[in-house]
Order: sequence, then structure tokens, then C-alpha cells
Amino acid sequence: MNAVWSYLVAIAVWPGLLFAAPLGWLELWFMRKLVARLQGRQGPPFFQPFFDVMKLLGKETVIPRGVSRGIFLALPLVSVAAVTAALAIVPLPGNPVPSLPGDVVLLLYLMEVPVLCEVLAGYVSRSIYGQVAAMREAILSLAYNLPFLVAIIAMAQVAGSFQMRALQEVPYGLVHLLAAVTFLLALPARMKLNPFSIANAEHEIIADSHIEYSGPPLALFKLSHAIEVVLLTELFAVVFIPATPWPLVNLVVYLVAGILVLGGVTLLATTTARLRLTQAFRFYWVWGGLASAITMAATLVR
Amino acid sequence: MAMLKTILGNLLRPSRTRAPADMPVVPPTYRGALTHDAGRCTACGTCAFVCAPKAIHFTQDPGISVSWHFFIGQCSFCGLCEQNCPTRAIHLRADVPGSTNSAGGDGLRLESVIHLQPCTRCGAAHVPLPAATMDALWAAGADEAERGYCPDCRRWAASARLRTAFTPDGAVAEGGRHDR
Amino acid sequence: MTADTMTADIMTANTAAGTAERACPRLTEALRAIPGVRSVDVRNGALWADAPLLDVEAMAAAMAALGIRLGTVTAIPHPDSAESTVIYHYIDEHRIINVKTCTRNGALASLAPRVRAASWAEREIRDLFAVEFPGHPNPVPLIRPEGIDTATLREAMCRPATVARKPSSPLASPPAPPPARS
Amino acid sequence: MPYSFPLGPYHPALEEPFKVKVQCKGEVIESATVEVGFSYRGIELLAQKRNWVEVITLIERVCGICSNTHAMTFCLAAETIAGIELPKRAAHIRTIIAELERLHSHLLWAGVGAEDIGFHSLFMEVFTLRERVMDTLEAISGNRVNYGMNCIGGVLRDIPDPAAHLPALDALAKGLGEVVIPTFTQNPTALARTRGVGRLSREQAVEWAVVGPVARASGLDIDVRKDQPYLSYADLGFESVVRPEGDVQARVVVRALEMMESVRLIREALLSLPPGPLRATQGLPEIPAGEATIRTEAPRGEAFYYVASEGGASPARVKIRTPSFVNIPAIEPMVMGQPLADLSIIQASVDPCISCTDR
Repeated sequence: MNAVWSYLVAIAVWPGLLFAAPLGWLELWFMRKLVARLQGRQGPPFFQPFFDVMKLLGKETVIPRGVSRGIFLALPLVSVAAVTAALAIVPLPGNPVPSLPGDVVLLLYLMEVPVLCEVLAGYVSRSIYGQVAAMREAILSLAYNLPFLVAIIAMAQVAGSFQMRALQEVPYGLVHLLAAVTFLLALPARMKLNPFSIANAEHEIIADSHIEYSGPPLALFKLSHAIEVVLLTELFAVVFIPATPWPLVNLVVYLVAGILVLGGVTLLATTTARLRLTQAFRFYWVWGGLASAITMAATLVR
Repeated sequence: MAMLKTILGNLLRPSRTRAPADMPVVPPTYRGALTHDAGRCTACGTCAFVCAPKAIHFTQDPGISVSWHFFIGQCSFCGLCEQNCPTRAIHLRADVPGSTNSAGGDGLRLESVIHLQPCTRCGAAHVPLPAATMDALWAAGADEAERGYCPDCRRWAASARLRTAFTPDGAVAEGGRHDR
Repeated sequence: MTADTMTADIMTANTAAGTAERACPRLTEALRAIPGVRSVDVRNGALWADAPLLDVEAMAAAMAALGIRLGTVTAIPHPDSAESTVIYHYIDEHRIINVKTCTRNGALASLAPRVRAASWAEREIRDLFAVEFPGHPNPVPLIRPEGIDTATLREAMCRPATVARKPSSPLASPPAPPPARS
Repeated sequence: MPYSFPLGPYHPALEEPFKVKVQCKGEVIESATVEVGFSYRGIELLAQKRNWVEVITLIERVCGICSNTHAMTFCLAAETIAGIELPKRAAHIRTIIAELERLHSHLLWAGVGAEDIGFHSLFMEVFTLRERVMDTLEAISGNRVNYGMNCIGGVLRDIPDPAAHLPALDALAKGLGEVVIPTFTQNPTALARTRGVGRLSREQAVEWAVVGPVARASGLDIDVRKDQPYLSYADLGFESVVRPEGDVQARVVVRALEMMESVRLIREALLSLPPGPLRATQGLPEIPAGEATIRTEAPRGEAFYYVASEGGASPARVKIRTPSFVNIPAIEPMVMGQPLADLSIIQASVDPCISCTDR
């Protein structure tokens, strides 16, 4: 198979769009169902996230007056494209894309694109609520990216290479554990869950930065979020869970690990209130910073 | 930690969500839709008087019948009609759901016809007393002819009896025919 | 409230003045000292001061000195003129003190610059009954939209109510459409 | 760059239409204006055009949450004018309904407050408890809201089996003591959002003349149930809850402890329900000429009624001053200098009732 085909397959089929979208919906459903059950509710039916997106696809697209049509419509597309491309880099079992030197850097960059798209979506919307949400999103990303990036970079430091395969092959040690904790610290804010659901605090700013989005563009943002959930959980699994020599077993282990991580952050989300932006920022710079420092120190003393 | 304990407990308990099928237990005091018993109604107008949103009104076919009307869309289910009805003709029934109106003005509309009877003495159309009440009132010895009297004639008959009791020599003045 | 009932009130006030003295002498004394107060009496568990020509600012100062908070302000429009009866309801936590006065040329000095609690009450009265409160620091409409005339309720409230006193049987009168509410 | 941020009139944090318009610099609120009147209904006018029986039904609809307080206060005013003495059993039943309503209102508030700090799970627990209160009210009165219990001279419905409602009270006390109060007072994230937020000092509370839980959370010990006892409060013995801090946390605690006190009051009232008639008068009420001012402690604070009668078929004037009408303006000093994120919980912490304010 030539390189172009393998990239196309990776982006469109596995681990890209065709599998990631249903998987993301499954994971979102799992989270919603778990939240509901923890709160003593019934919860949504299995196909609810799918229904949500399908319903949005059938709705009218309203573009606010005075907003550039091109940017407004391009943002959700760019967001979906970036997360899908990022997922295609993750060396899940069976991923046809060869590992390239430095793909970790590309991955980290691509993972920032959806955040950037959300910030821009809020800013261009001309809605005060969207703009406040965008501001919050931007500031929060400064906070949670400290532990998030440090967790990955520490692993790269240990591996001595910015290549995903090398990260996977690092012999197991203390750094894995510390970096995993640091990564998990950043995860709730990355996924916009309580107590860090600050940029999408509906009781403060009505909605998230997509407040002016409707119809298919909003559906694309929702899809992007679903794929991002898959990306984050699978990235965690691939980097921090030890691999076995059997790819199929690996796949099952990774998926189970992803679900477990989601269960954990959901449990946290249901037992907490939403923090203020300054409190979240302080949390990430103090505790996230501390975790980062310890992780980095561990890579050095090893 | 109280929250963690609670939510983990919730996980083990059945869900609290109620589906339309599992209706909550309706207490016997529940104020559902109105029912009206035309056989007990005396068309006194108290229910319409106490009804703040004016969900109850009367129409009449002069000399033949009086109709009691109710529209659930205006009802506020305060229950004052039931509370104030002197003959207990109105009930808010627990087994009849209350919320069946729509903005379009449809929904439960009740009409209950109270047939009038001409008075056997003066001929005025009136609401006859419920049969059970009549049996209780004219149980023994009373003048059977009074059964068909209108309220005014009943009052006249009663006062005539009273007068007879005071002046037993029988000089009952004729007349007393009230104008109606 | 008609002029007749107001005179009747004043007459009861004169006869019941002694009860107020007995109930709370200090407060009654302080109320009597406010310029414009004609009489103070106790009725229905509250102190009532009658002061058609009340000096509103002096009352506010006296009440502030006593540490009594303003509960609210009631206005009752007069049907036959542009004046309104205005009642200041003060609350000293154990009883209500009502000071009844009357507008002069449809206006009364505003309490709002001294008493924060009067601000909204006065704005509402201005919206509903067109009582002006000159000196109000923020005389913007409170409950009516900008651009709608003042005195939203004045006319309707002055119109006498057509309310039946007793239930009437539909048989008692010829069929008529139900009376329209004003 | 300063910008203005409107919270309302239609906003997920507000259940009712009112608007807090704030000027912000960064995330900090520099000035605020509160606007009400989006759904003014003119109930004071309508009350003059209804007969004395209908007016109670009308007044009960001043508020959806504290409906009983309004109907009851109006009836107390009419009874004062007519010189009717309330039978003991009726006073007890009114007290029970008033305190159940307080529980219902405070629980509703606690749920909304939990939502406003983004604590959805707590909201669910609180509203489950509230459902028990609603069920109890429905079992007694037949309605979940607008109970229609009051008439001039007494109550319309009896509580034939007081002991039947005690299990619900036990469940409520358990839920409050084991979940709601510990979560609000111990959960670190809930504390982070409420402690020191939206402070209203004692001096400010006096200046803005706030009432009810807002005043009591700012150290003002005012409660009509204690200061001027009505109904059965003097018999049952009532302890007011006062906190000096004046922040959202204090308002939460005041309401939470008040709920415990309400549970106690209801339990004692149910257990000591005196025998006797439900109404002092029979038939339709006749109110002579006169005027009365009455205040009662509604869930949100002191409700004030001025009722005048000219001996006619309808009241001559009904003035309604609801607690929210004096508490809502105090949102302005509370939000000044606070972060924008706290705006919704601060405005919620006074428990604004727009239905009451726009009566």
C-alpha cells in the first residue's frame, strides 16, 4: 500500500472518522449514562448522541449578521479535520500510518487546533456570551496545557525521541506513573468537564463558545468534540498503558482503559461544583505545576 | 465526601426517573377535573360567584332548563366551588386528570342540564328538589301536594301552616300569591 | 379612599389617641413631634399616624433617628382629583407604623435620597399612579416599559368595581351576558 | 476593555424574566443595574375588582412558590379588619402549610443555587427531597402548588391523620442532614464558589432594608415569626437562624438551618394539632369597613400586606409588598467588584422571585 493510501485510510477509516465518530458517540453516551445513573436518573438511550448530531444536521444554519461566512463555516471543518488527523497519528493497533520522527510534536500541535477553533468561534460570533466563553477557553487552555504538555514531553524525554512508537516502547517505570497522573490532572479541563466546565458554563454564559452556531456547523463541532474524547482517552492508553505483543489484545486493553479513564473523570465531574476561572487557573499552576515539576524531576533522576 | 457516597449509592439504587407509564400515586385529596351532579344542583349560583377565573357559568332556556357550564381551560383547581356548594353537587374528582386543556381553547367542557318544573301551585318554573330530599322532607303526614311547589310557594305553604298553628280558628287569609 | 372615610378615620383617631399613648409612649411621642402629624392611634394592631400635610423629610429623619426601617409605600389614587393618599409603612420589627399623608399637586418630596428602601417603592408608584417624587435620584420607570405613559393603573383603580355582593341564581334574573370585568 | 454583560431577561440561570445588567472590566463587575417589570400583572388592581372569596384565589397566584403565604397574609388582614379570631386548629394547619411551603421554597432555592454553581448532582438530590415536600403538600391540600387552603376565618381543608406525614419529615431531615448540608458546607468546590462571595455587610443590609434569609445572613436578627408572632409560632417556640458573614455561604447556611427548624416546627405542630373547628365563620365572608397592615414571614422574607375595606363586596385597596421587592435591589451592592462568573450565584442567593415582584 502506498503512503498516500495509508494516510487516507488512517484519516477516513481507522482510526479516523469512520471508527472514531461511532466510538466517540459511544463514549459520550457512556459518560451521559453514567452521570445519569450516578444522579439516580434513567439516562439517555444508546443512540442519543447519534440522534443529537443527526437532528442538528437537519436544522437550518443561521449565520449572525456581520460575521464572515467563510470563517464562520470553516472553523468547525478545520476543527474536525484537525482532531481526525491527530487521531490518525496515534499508533493504535492496526493504524496503517507509519511512525515518523517528530510526530509527537505534530500531534500536540493538531490537538491545539480544535481549542483554537473554539476560541475563534466565540470571538467571531459577535455575541458577548460567546466572547466571554472564548476568553475563558483561551485562558483555561493556558492553564491545563502546562501539565498536559509536560506529561507528554516527559515521556518523550524518557524515550529520547519525539516519535509516538518510541514513547510506546519506553520500559515501564516511575515516570509512567507520574506522567499519567499529570496527564489525568489536565484531562477534565481538556474535556470541559466539572469542575473545569468554565468555558461552557450554561448558568453563567448561557452556553459555550458555539453559542451562535446552529445546524450542521454545530453538528461538526459536536462531532469534533466526540472525536476529541476518543483522541484523548486513546492517547492516554497508548502512551501510559503497557502494550502486549498481541495487537488485538492491545486494542481491547486500550478501549477498556479509555472507558475507565472516562468513568474516573465522570465521577469527578458529578461530585464537584464548577470552579471560577481564577480558581481553576490557580489549581493548574499550583498543583499541575507541582505534578509537572515532579514528573520532570523523575525523568532526570532516572 | 457526602456527595460521593450519595452518588455511588444512587448507582446501586433503581433510577428515580418516572416514565409516563408509572404514574405517581394520586392522593385521595387530589383536585382533578370537576364533575357536576345535575340531580343535586339547585342553580343557586354560588359556584359561579366564588369562581375567580370564571370557569363556571350558567345559561338558561327560560322556563325549561338551566345549564351549568364548565371549561377546564379556565379552571384554576382552587376547589372553592366544591367547598362552597350548598348541596354538594360539584366534586373535584381525583380520578379525572386535571391538565387536559390546550391553548387552542379545546379540552374538557362540561354542560349539565338542570330541568325545570312548573310549580304545581303558581306555575313558576323552578328547580325541583332532589328526589331523596323530597322523600326525607315529606316522609310522613305532610301535604303531598307541596312536592311540586316552587321554593316561594313552599315558603308560602310553610308560613300558612305556621299561621294556622297560631290561629287555629281557621281564618286563613286567601292570597299570598307571590308575584313572580 | 373617599373623603368621607378619611374624615371618619380622623374622628376615630381622636377618640383612640389614648390607646396609642399606652401602647408605646416613646414612639407615639416621636411620631407626634413630626411636623404635620395630626393624630396617632392604634388600630388593628398597628400604629396609625394621620398627617395630611406631612413633612416627609422630617419623618424620614425622625424614623432614621429611631432606627426604624421603611417597609414600603402605598398609594391610593383619589377618583375625583389628581391627588392620592400615600401611606408610609414603617416597621420597627415588633409593630407596623403607618403614616398616612396626601399628595400636594400630585407630588410628594422623595425619600429615596435618604432612604434606599423608598427608591423602588416610589418608582413603582410613579409608574402606576403618576405620583411625582421630586428629588428622586434615579427616576426611571421600574415596571413599565420606557415610552409608555405613567399612571398605568390610576384610571382603572379609580373606577368603582361592579362586583356582586351575593351569589345570584340564574333563575332570579333574566338571562344576561356575564358582566365584563373592568 | 469594559463591556456590558446582560444576565437576562431570558437566561438559563434565571427561572423568571428579570435582568441584571453589569458593566465588566475583564472578569470583574464594576457596576450593575437590576431591571424588573417584564411581566407585570396588576394583581393589586384586579384584587379590587373581585369579591372577597375570589380575591383569595387571585392573591394566591401572586407567587408560584410562596402562594400560601400570600393567601394567608391576605386572609389574616381581612380577619383583622373583621375582628375574626382564628380557631386554634386552623392556626396550626396554616402554620404547617406555611412551613411546608418554606421547605419547598428553600429546597427549590438550594437546587437552583446548586445549578448556578454547576453542581448538577446536588441539584438532583435536592429536588428529590423537594418532591417529598410537594407530595406531602399534595396529600394534605390536593395540589402541588397553589394549595387553596385559606379562607377568611380559617382553613378549608383539614389534616385528618397528622401522623401520616411524619415519615416524609424524617426522610427530609435525613436527606438534609446527610447530603444537602454537608455538601454545601464541606465540598471543597462548593465552598470555593460560595465562601466570601457576594458579601453584604450588616451596614449595607440595614441601608438596603433587606429582609428574610438575606438579612439574617448579614447578621440582622429579624424574623416576623419571632418579633411579632402570628399563627401558632408563639405556642410552638421558634428559634431564628442568624449568621454574621453576609456572603452566599451564609445565605446557604441560614436557609439550610431554617429548613431543619421548619421540619421541627411541622413535626411539633402535627403532633400537637388541637381539636376544634376549622373555620370561625360560616358561609361567605362579610368584611366591614376598615384597614389593616399585616406582615408574615414568607420563605424569602417578610411579606407585607395593606388591605383596606369600605364594607363593599370587594376590597377597596390591596397593597402587596413582597420580600423580593426589597431584596432584589440589594443584588447591586452584592455583585460590585465580584467576578462575572459569580453573578448568577449571587443574584440567585437572594432568591429573587420575579413573579412576586411583578405582581
